[in-house]
Amino acid sequence: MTHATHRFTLLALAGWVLTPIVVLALRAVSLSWRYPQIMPMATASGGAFEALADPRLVAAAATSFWLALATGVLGTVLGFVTARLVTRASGRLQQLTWLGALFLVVAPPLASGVGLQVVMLSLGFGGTVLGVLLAHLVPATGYLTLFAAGILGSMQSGIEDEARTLGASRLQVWTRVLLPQLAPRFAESVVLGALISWGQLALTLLVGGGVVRTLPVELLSLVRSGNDQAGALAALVLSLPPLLGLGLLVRATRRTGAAL
Amino acid sequence: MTRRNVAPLAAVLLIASPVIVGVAYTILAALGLRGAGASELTVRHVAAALGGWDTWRGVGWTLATAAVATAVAAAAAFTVALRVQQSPLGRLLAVLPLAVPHVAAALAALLLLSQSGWVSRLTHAAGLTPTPADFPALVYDRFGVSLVLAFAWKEFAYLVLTAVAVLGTLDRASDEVARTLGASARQVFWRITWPQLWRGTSPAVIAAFAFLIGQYEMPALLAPSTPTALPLLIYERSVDPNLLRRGEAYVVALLALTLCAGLIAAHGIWRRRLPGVTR
Amino acid sequence: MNTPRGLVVTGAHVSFGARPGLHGVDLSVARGERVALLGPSGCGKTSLLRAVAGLQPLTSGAIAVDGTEVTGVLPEQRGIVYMHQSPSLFDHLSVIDNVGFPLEVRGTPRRQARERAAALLDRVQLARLAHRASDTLSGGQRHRVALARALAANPAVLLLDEPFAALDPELRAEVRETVLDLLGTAEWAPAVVVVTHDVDEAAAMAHRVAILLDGRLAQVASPEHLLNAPVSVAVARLLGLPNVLTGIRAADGRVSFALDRCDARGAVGQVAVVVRVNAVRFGPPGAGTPARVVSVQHRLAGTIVRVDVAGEQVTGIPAPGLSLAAGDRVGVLVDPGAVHVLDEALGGRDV
Amino acid sequence: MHLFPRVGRGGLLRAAAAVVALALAGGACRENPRAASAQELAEGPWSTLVAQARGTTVIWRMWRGDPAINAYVDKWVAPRMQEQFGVEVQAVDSQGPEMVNTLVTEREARGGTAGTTSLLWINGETFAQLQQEHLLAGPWTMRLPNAALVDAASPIITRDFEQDPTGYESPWGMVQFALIYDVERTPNPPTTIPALAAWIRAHPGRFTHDQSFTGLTFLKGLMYGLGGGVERFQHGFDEARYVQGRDALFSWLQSVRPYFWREGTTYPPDVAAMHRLFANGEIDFTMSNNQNEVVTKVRQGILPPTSRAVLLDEGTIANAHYVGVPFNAPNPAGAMVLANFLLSPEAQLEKQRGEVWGDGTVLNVPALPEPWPARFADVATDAAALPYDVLAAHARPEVHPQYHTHLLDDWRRVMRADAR
Repeated sequence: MTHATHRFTLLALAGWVLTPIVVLALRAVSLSWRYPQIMPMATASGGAFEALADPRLVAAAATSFWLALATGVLGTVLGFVTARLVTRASGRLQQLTWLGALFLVVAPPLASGVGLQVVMLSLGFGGTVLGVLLAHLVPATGYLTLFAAGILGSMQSGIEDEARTLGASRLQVWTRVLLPQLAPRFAESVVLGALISWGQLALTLLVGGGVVRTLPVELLSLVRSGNDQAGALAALVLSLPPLLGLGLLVRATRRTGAAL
Repeated sequence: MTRRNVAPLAAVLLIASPVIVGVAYTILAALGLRGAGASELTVRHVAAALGGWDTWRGVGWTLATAAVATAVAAAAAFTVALRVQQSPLGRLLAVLPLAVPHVAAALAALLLLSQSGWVSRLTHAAGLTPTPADFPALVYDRFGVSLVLAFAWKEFAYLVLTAVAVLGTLDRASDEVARTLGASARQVFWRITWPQLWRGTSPAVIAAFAFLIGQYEMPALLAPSTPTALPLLIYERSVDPNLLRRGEAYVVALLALTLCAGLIAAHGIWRRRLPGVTR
Repeated sequence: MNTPRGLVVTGAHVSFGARPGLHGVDLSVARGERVALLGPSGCGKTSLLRAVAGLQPLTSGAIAVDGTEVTGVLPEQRGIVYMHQSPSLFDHLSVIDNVGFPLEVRGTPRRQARERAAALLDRVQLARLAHRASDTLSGGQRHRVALARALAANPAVLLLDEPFAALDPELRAEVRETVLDLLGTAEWAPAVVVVTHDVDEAAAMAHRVAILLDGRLAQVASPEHLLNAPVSVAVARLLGLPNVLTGIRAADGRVSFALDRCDARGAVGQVAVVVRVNAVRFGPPGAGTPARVVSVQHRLAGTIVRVDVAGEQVTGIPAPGLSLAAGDRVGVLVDPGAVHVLDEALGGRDV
Repeated sequence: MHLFPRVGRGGLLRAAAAVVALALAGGACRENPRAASAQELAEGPWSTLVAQARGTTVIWRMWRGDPAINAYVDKWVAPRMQEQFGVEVQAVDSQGPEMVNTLVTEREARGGTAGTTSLLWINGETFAQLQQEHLLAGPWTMRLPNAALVDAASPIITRDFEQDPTGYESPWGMVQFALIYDVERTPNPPTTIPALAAWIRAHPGRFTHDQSFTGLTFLKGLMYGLGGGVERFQHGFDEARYVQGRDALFSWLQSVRPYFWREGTTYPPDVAAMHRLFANGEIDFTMSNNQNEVVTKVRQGILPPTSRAVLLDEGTIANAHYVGVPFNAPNPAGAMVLANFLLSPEAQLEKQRGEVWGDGTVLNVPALPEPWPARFADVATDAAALPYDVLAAHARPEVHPQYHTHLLDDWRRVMRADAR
């Protein structure tokens, strides 16, 4: 590929990806921005950014953050354990599991969420952060099981045996060989799980019953109320933490995503 | 069942149990045994929901928009992935939309593509569209243009991520061998690279497609009132002021679940018949 | 003059960055001829092959196939097939479609391509696996499929890059037989270049062996000639010849070395003497130069004995019926006709 | 190698089965909802109840679609409740129909044990559904000390969609439907239904209504006007009268629909979308269930400063909103203290101020002790606000919720589904 087409590709890509983000950013800093103005007529002063310091929004951000972190960590543990268990099972069960895991990831939240709501309520977790966490774990574990299966499948199969014959105990194989080898993959897995939780809306609303407030829930409130300036601002804030996570992921793009 | 299957099966069931229970509840509610307005076993909801023209129209419309959006996203993602593989800047740009939540992406689409949106303002400034009404309807429109674009924008990033990962695992040597066996660069792409890229990414493409069928926030902000998108239909029925009709929501929800499960199963079967696919 | 059939490489230069490249390689391989390319790792063997195949540009020089200049021609239009170390089968295609691939990309209708592919598979005794997925084959089977596929392209030139390196010895011999069998069939008769680092394999497969050292062809000759008369110590060492000894040439042109002396005109001073192993014979002490046995190895081809002669180690074979052990004293006799003198001093290399 | 070899054998399977069984069994026994605790509390002295509420948290489900309302609740009500009664107020988002589903699910899963929320903002058809499913606790409202201050003479307050709220929901505000226009774009807005039709025809593509609650209220108001006045629809649901009114409405809609925005092929999803279209000049009218929303939305910069409200001479629908306590409220005492506080003159006055919310009071203002009547009279009216007497003259009550239910269903089936 020539230099020129490469530059053209990057430019087109930047246009496609960045235009919506730029428009959100313009809206976020404009007090009013009506047709046919191309640029906002009045940019928001400090007052408009007070919305960011709104204790509700701050609390929602904290809830979102802890939920995402917990989903990432627990989803990673569950995903790797399940993948490990299942790779030892028979081919047919394996295949069913992969299809099932894929289904958990994509099942319409509006449809599966109703059931999750009943389950969480009967366990006494309705309207609690714990209940929402368990609900987020369902799609996250599905996805991370697929991810973990991809990782474990591509690992050298002989490495455990070799480590054993070199004198490592079963525990040492884990602590000194497998876990250190997997550590970067765990980090990626946690980020992926956190991303899944971070963007959840329907499951949060159904299981959290409106009581558990996360950033997407607050954002939906703002957009539904027609307050686009605050909505756009919240949307950008909502996008920042995942960006940091993505930075980590992109470094290892070649492995990530191979799960699916 | 063999002994080695017990532990894995139990683990899988445990993780899937909320969804299994959820589906069980949904079936009971669809049959009038659970949920608001529930009284006795009845097929009334099933008949009403499945006998309704608007349900099937919504199914068709949702499948069509999701399919077009997935196709657009996949085509763009493959093109970009093939070209930015080696460019860290390109890869970072391409995955940015992953960080933007669906509601935010829908809001951006609204700000950008509505008849008084930013693009319309640009064409106005260029003297092409004197009033908002002269700009084509891309939001709340029958063809779901803004919805398709917003869907595609979000899924694009996910598919680039997957495609770059798959391309990284491909054996470059086989491209060269194919060249010396007489294939032109174009033939190498269509006969060697593309089939392998497609089989590596097809589960992700199908997952994106199935996911879009159930996505609620974006149609809620961008879709037209008719045909009514499947998730909106579920929501609308589930909050119907007539309690006796809420059971229909569960029927439509089951329909959506079945569509997703069917897609995944069909894909699984298709994939098993491919040469060289072990799982 | 007739245009030469086969491959002609003239003055090939390839440079890549900091590493040494190829410097003016000339090589011609006739149709039906097999040339083995032998050299230490990193000497540019693979680069030469890739450049010939068109997968890597030549800095200067020319490549001709069957008399037609192909320098700068796209790889798919050169009539040259390049086979990779590990057979790069297309795992998304079945075995038969792999073999039919070269025909299909040339526009042969699918049915015809399959018929031809089936015939080729039959020749490599894999007809029964035609519809298997290629990633379910064993290593040896993959090689044979790759070969059938290469031949389906009906190439004028076939380049094999360490084709059997990944196979275990037993399979290696079997696959090599298949390859020789197929290549020996006049119908295709491509010019073949085989890259290898195994001297025995080169000798077994090739009509001629080309030695590539530091980006230059040091010697191109038949295996026999090469083993008898390497042009330099470096070539002798590359070939793994065990008896490269120090000699001194006197003013009268007589060269004396640890075992014997011989006549070879040239400059006075240090020279290197190469003696073939089977020209060195160990008898009972008394006859020939006295030596002490260092080690004894029993091989398929016979017993090999290493002795110490005045501080230099020499390898040879015991006289018939003589059983030797380390520490035994022996006498060394040399066939004077098998002594080859090189006009260069032996480096101070450890033996 | 097994990571957790012992857990896997049967234990997990049993656990999974237990979860399934538990979840399904949860709703199996369907007992009568436990309405007792709010009711019991209502029998004791108020001071006991206030003491019981101290140090508790009340989770209040409400519509949170308006930043002005959110600010009133979060920044004015909540701190005062904390300060005066030691009750923490947490307002959470949930619209009426969703509350019904949540409560039904809670009952199915947990029976009569404590649910998640203690107070609900409801009215009209949600109240009807909650009563139908026996999801409200009561009666308790007559025990609120401030209940005596409510305007008992107003039919709009004492009847919620023709239902008697007595004891099961406590009023806390009153609103009236109004159209919103831009005085610069439309100096002479239509003020009757025929004039509106003429205006729509004269300005193709500049009018529409949304397909959610506000749009339906607009349609109901039209139905009263076109069907011979609200009186014909009062006193319970009557199928024949409904059909007559609906047909009159639909034929009117059919005649103007081709001149609607996008020729009536699609409708904005909600009132927020209406405001967006209006602010950007895509349409010339938006609407609101609250006559004062124009004031607050202009202040928030969502609507242009030249936006004004207008009523139709045929009358516009006014209704009161209420708070109720669910059958499974974990904290009924706190909820009742909050309901009582919402009825206090200071809370009602603050709420009525245009710059705060502009929500109408439900109190009988002239009967309030001094200085309250004067203070209510002093509430500065914004230039964009409609005078009280004009509002009162145009106010029409809500009718039986079945009209609402039927009209929504028929509108979706006939008018929305089939463009032209």
